[in-house]
Amino acid sequence: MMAAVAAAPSRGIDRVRRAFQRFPFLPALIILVALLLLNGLYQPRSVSFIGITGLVKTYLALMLLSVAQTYVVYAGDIDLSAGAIVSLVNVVIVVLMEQWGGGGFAVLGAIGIGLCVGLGCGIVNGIAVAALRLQAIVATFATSIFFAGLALYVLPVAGDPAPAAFWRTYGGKFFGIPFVFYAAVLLALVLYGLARMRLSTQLLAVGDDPQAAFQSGLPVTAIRIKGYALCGLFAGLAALCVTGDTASGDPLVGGKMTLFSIAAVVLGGSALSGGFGAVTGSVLGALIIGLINSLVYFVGTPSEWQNLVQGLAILIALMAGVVVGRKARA
Amino acid sequence: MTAPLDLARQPFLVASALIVALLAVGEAISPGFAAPQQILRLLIVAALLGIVAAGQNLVILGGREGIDLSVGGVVSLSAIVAGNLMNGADAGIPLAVVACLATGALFGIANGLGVTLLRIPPLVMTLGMLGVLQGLLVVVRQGIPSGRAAPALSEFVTRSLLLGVPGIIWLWLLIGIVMVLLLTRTVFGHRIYAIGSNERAAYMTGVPVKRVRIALFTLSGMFSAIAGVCLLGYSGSSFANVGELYILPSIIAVVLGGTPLSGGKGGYPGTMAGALLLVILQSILTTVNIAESGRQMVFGAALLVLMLFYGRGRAMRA
Amino acid sequence: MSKLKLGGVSKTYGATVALRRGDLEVEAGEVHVLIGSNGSGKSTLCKIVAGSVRPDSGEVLLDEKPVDISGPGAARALGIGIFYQELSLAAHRTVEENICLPDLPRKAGFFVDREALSRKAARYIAMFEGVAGEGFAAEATMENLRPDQRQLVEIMKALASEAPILILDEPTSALDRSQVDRFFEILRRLKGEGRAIIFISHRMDEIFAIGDRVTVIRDGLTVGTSRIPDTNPAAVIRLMVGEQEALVAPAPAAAGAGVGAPVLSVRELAGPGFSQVAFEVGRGEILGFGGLHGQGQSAVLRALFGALPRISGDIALGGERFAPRAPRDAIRRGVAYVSGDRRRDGVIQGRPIIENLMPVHFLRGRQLIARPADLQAKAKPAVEALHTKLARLGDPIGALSGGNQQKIVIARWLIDRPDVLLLDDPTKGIDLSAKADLFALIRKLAAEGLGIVLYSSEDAELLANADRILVFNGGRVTRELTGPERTRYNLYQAAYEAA
Amino acid sequence: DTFKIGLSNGWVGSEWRTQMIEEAQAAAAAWKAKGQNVEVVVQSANVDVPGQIAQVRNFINEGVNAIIINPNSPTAFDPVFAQAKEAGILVIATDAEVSSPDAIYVGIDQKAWAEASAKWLAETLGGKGNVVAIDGVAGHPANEMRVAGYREIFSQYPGIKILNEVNANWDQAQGQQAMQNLLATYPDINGVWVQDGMAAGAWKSIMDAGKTGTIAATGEIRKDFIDLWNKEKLNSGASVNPPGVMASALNIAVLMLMGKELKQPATAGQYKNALYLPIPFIDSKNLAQVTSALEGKPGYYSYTSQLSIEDAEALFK
Ligand SMILES: Nc1ncnc2c1ncn2[C@@H]1O[C@H](COP(=O)(O)OP(=O)(O)OP(=O)(O)O)[C@@H](O)[C@H]1O
Ligand SMILES: Nc1ncnc2c1ncn2[C@@H]1O[C@H](COP(=O)(O)OP(=O)(O)OP(=O)(O)O)[C@@H](O)[C@H]1O
Ligand SMILES: [Mg+2]
Ligand SMILES: [Mg+2]
Repeated sequence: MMAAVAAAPSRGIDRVRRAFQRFPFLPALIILVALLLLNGLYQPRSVSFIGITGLVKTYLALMLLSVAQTYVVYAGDIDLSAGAIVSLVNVVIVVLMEQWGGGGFAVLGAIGIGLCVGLGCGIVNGIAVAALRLQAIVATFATSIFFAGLALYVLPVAGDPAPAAFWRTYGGKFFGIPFVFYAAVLLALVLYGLARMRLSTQLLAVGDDPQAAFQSGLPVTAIRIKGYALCGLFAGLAALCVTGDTASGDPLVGGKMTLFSIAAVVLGGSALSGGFGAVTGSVLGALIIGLINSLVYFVGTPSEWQNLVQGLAILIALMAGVVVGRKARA
Repeated sequence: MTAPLDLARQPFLVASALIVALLAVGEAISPGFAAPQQILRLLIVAALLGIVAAGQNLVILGGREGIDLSVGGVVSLSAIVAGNLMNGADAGIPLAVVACLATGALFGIANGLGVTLLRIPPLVMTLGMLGVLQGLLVVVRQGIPSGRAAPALSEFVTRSLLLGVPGIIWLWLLIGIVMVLLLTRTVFGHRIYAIGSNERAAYMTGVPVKRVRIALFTLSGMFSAIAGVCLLGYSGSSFANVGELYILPSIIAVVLGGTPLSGGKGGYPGTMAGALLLVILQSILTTVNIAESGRQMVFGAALLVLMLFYGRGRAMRA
Repeated sequence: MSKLKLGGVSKTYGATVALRRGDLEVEAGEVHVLIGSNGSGKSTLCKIVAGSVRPDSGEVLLDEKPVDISGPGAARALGIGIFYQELSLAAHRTVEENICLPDLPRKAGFFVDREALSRKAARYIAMFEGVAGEGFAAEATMENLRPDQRQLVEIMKALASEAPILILDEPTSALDRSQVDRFFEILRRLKGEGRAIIFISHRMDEIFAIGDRVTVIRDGLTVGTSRIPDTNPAAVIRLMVGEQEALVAPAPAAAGAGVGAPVLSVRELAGPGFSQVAFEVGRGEILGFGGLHGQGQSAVLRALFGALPRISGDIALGGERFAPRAPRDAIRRGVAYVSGDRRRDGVIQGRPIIENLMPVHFLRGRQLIARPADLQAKAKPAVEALHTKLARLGDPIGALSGGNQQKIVIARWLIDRPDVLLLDDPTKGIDLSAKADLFALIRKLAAEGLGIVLYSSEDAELLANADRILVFNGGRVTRELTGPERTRYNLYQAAYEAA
Repeated sequence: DTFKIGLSNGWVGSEWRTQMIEEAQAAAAAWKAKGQNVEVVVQSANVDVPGQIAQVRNFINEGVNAIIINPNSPTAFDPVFAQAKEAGILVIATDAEVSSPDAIYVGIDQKAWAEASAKWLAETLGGKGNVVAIDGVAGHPANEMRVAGYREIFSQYPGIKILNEVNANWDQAQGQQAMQNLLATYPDINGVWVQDGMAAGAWKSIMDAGKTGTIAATGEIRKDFIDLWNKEKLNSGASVNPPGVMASALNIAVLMLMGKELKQPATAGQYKNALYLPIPFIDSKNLAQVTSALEGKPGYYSYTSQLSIEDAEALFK
């Protein structure tokens, strides 16, 4: 009876709030557009077709890894081994492609095995965290050390080249459009499909309150393992992109990507506590990180200040994203 | 008597038992591993980690997904600041220690303000802060005189101070006692557990939630700063990024010590044992002559197994 | 033939015996009431049937065949639906998603069938049309709903299981009268369809309004079952409390007698959910807040305690201006606040009882050091005054039953005596004997010169204990009932008339 | 007109890298006196391989004339260097070799660098003794080349036995801890082969164990260490990987941009694209001379050397 009185003037605010609740990535989108404009202002060529192609080529891997991270974050978990999985899959496919002669079938076979390895690593994480009930942060840190060791075992030193067929495809064009754009479109479709999967809703419900989800009759352990499996699979896909962009095997290549993937997830508006977020945001978050790094250079920051300015800019973007998102939803 | 001790005791015993077991393994693999002198050296290394883990422990106890990833940056920065200020002279030590504590406190307060006033999740806030600190390191290193430790500091960390035991181990012991008293015998300690268990209820009973949490992050920064100074003494000269190694191990030490990342329960004695456990494990692996890939795999697997001893969460269906 | 039968189920948590030996027999087509004081094991029994707690021993029979309920999923498959006392909702999911969460309609195996989901949810939402309140919609997310609305969603979720056996563990504790009435209509219909329903409530009137049979649990033991027509409240209470004499409600307060100078006075108070609130509370007085659920009573109490932002108006404590910015300010000035939502606002979970008792004292006593012996000495009298059942002050608070936990939450305010005591539905989910203890104590505190404000969602409780009642409607005080005006009729009339 | 040269550095974790950039900037400024304007733009940050690829792409977008890179990977830049070449950009790698046929390498031979100090150690031990090695980051190409280098040398001395090899990730404190553990495990160590800054750490442990007189170990090139070397009279020898390599590469780049041609094309090394620079060596014989060269420098300053413009010109036709 009360609330009806005050309804009229707040309708517009209400709509904004609803938009931010439904699309948690709106703050990220705003930041991204601003960064694109600034990059274009300081270095017009960076937002040209070629510039954007380069951006996507370089950051497609981080986008995929951030997507991977998002699925575990949905359920309130985290995966500190995502980067190590990238390294492992990267060296596995490069070594296999080399051993099998580098032909078309060798490439496809190696990709298949690589994705299975990613999936397997994800399942191992899932079992450690969900079935054995170890705390996600520390358990996946332990598995990350294990996976990194395994990668080192598979390829003891960085530098094995990937077959030209592989990276020329990744870096090439078809009908005048770079391959990575096809990949990006495919990714969008896959993510659209995944968002409609029961698993996505279930992961988010688990993230909101695992005990409640369990009591509702959801197979919480299985759902969390599936989340990690999905994470491993997407980390495997990220490894394919890394391999495409770097054309070689490197047992250390993914190590630093883990923390960036977490930052991207947060920039994208997902809550690390689980239950709330969107993979779209994580994709935008990955691009934001890339654009911040190049903008810091394009505005002419002296070299010794670049790391600091990047760090500050990312911190501010993280804080702004969290605060704006919350204010807008409240 | 009071519960914090009760809760801390059990994991402490588990970790201690594991320490003894690991020492036995080490001694079996390479005779001399568990010799008193070597154990003292391991304790020095464990003390460095343990001091960082003290701050980490406090932040984690405070709940609300408390975690401090910026400890690594603070350790590095403090080692460099201390090195420059003392510049190899004993007279510079007091100033260096004060400056480092202030630096650590400053970044801790910044973390705390971000976490409380802006309500940024601690993982995010401190991850961002770590990036800032790493950038700052590059800037600070420009045009500095030197990064040498004062001789007295090096002595304190590596040479015997009392009863054949180096000063840093005494310092660690002191920190351990202070931490236990702080957590069990002070109002502040009770408040830490209260906000870690149910922040809202704490707020409704008059606990200054934000101030307590800011204080926790501040203390974490200060402990990291102390560790940074000690690390300078340990290695004799400052160099970049020394602290990065402490970020995740400090968290693992806390968890192996029986403080869950969800906060609100646990204590420091377990963390001390956890830190020592971690250092012993690493040392054993160094002395075993296998390829690095093997060492890493064994280390990762061993950590998982160790966590099974007490790091496990509650079953959904009790 | 019984639909569901429990034979000697038991459950212990460490040293706590939650359920000693639970026996229960429920038939199809009946509403079987389960009653027992706090911590007697009702919820534990329900959770065992629903598969979310693993029993230590005993058997469960469905249609007289023993079954193994291995988890909540298995229970659902066996045809058991449940309303959880503590709710089982996902805060960021929508109403319709929550209703269908246990069994999301699927399309092509992996995908959610959105249309089927909306259709399914709409059926249950429609059942509460008109009573669900402002802001309730299929697309609303849980975090934006009020507690009573969340409880309705949990009810819908339980109903959506369409299970032959329905377990309802205190489904009405946050609902207002119209919502309860609607719910009972639905229950009667389900009963007619032949469902077996287990219903738990602490409200005696509800039990007699809806129940067919009642089973009483005392200290984890089933002590008896009777047909509702063959029994009466007094008999049920006797069974609940055992050999002890049944506790009678305290005599109505002597209205206005012995009321001293105003200790708390409020003028033109306005804030989120209330406005133009004005009243005075004298020393020795118990002022009641009444009216339908959620008309601003709790918000006013929280505002007085400094726990609500953005309020305006004047508050005076003992004649001095008072503008609390945080509970800390209020506590320092001698204001105490007890919330009925103990899980959220009251209990510091996982910590020892003693730590749950002391925070207020730390603040009021300006303490820095916590000496265990000193704390014990201070805590003992407060705990004993409330007849709290506990083994040691060092035990974790989780070892106590809900009612005893609430007593601890109240006891923490008694170590340093406050001037004003704000009670925000303090007996929610507390059993009858604990309630009696509590109100005796409140009266005693009033007699010692405290000013007390009591909001209760139970009218009988309010009428029996408040010297004066302010009836809230739409965020304002619409009527004041004093002396002989304090009748159930007047209270309802004031509560239900349009604001 | 002006040559615009991009310097890409993917790791800022050590002062050596900072000095490398500073020397290169100074070298660019020196060209002005010769009447050639050289503008350097720098990207220097902690990045992973994809991040450094992004740095190169930024340079391409900006349209620089040449890129000089201290690469985080030997092979990962093949595609992006090909792209740079298409855009007419000269690419020179320094400090770590790259496999790309579209780039040349100007720097020291990391394997030869390790061989020199291993040889010193073997000779100092008189061709026999127990040796341990403390390596950098396992899997890192520069580390692996160095490991191959010392292993090859030690295998030529039948009396030298490698007891253990551990990785301390180019971290001084980890080097110190590793040495401490090794000393506890092997009481009979005669020699330690250790790289870069970890040497200071290893030596600290050796000194703490009171074994300064009985153990010979390789050293490093920072002033702090050289001072310690003098003071404690360490039995040490150090190959120099001078931070000046990037400055040398820059001088070569400018000459190539001027259209000059190398007398001997860069075809050395495993990737057949390397131009190796000389590797200075420090031992007791020239310690005094090195010490005076470092006089007045900060403690973290590394002993350096570079191709002067004249030296570089001498390499061209
Ligand atoms: N109105 C409220 N009701 C319940 N809990 C609250 C309320 N306001 C704040 N809290 C809880 O208490 C926490 C701290 O709130 P608050 O802003 O008042 O801190 P504080 O302890 O008073 O800090 P300060 O010392 O800076 O005043 C919040 O994060 C929130 O969880
Ligand atoms: N998870 C648990 N861990 C420890 N003790 C528990 C747990 N759950 C319940 N108990 C204890 O078991 C006893 C029975 O609890 P239960 O919740 O079944 O009581 P109840 O009859 O539902 O009470 P109420 O009317 O307050 O809801 C109580 O003493 C309670 O403290
Ligand atoms: Mg109950
Ligand atoms: Mg406040």
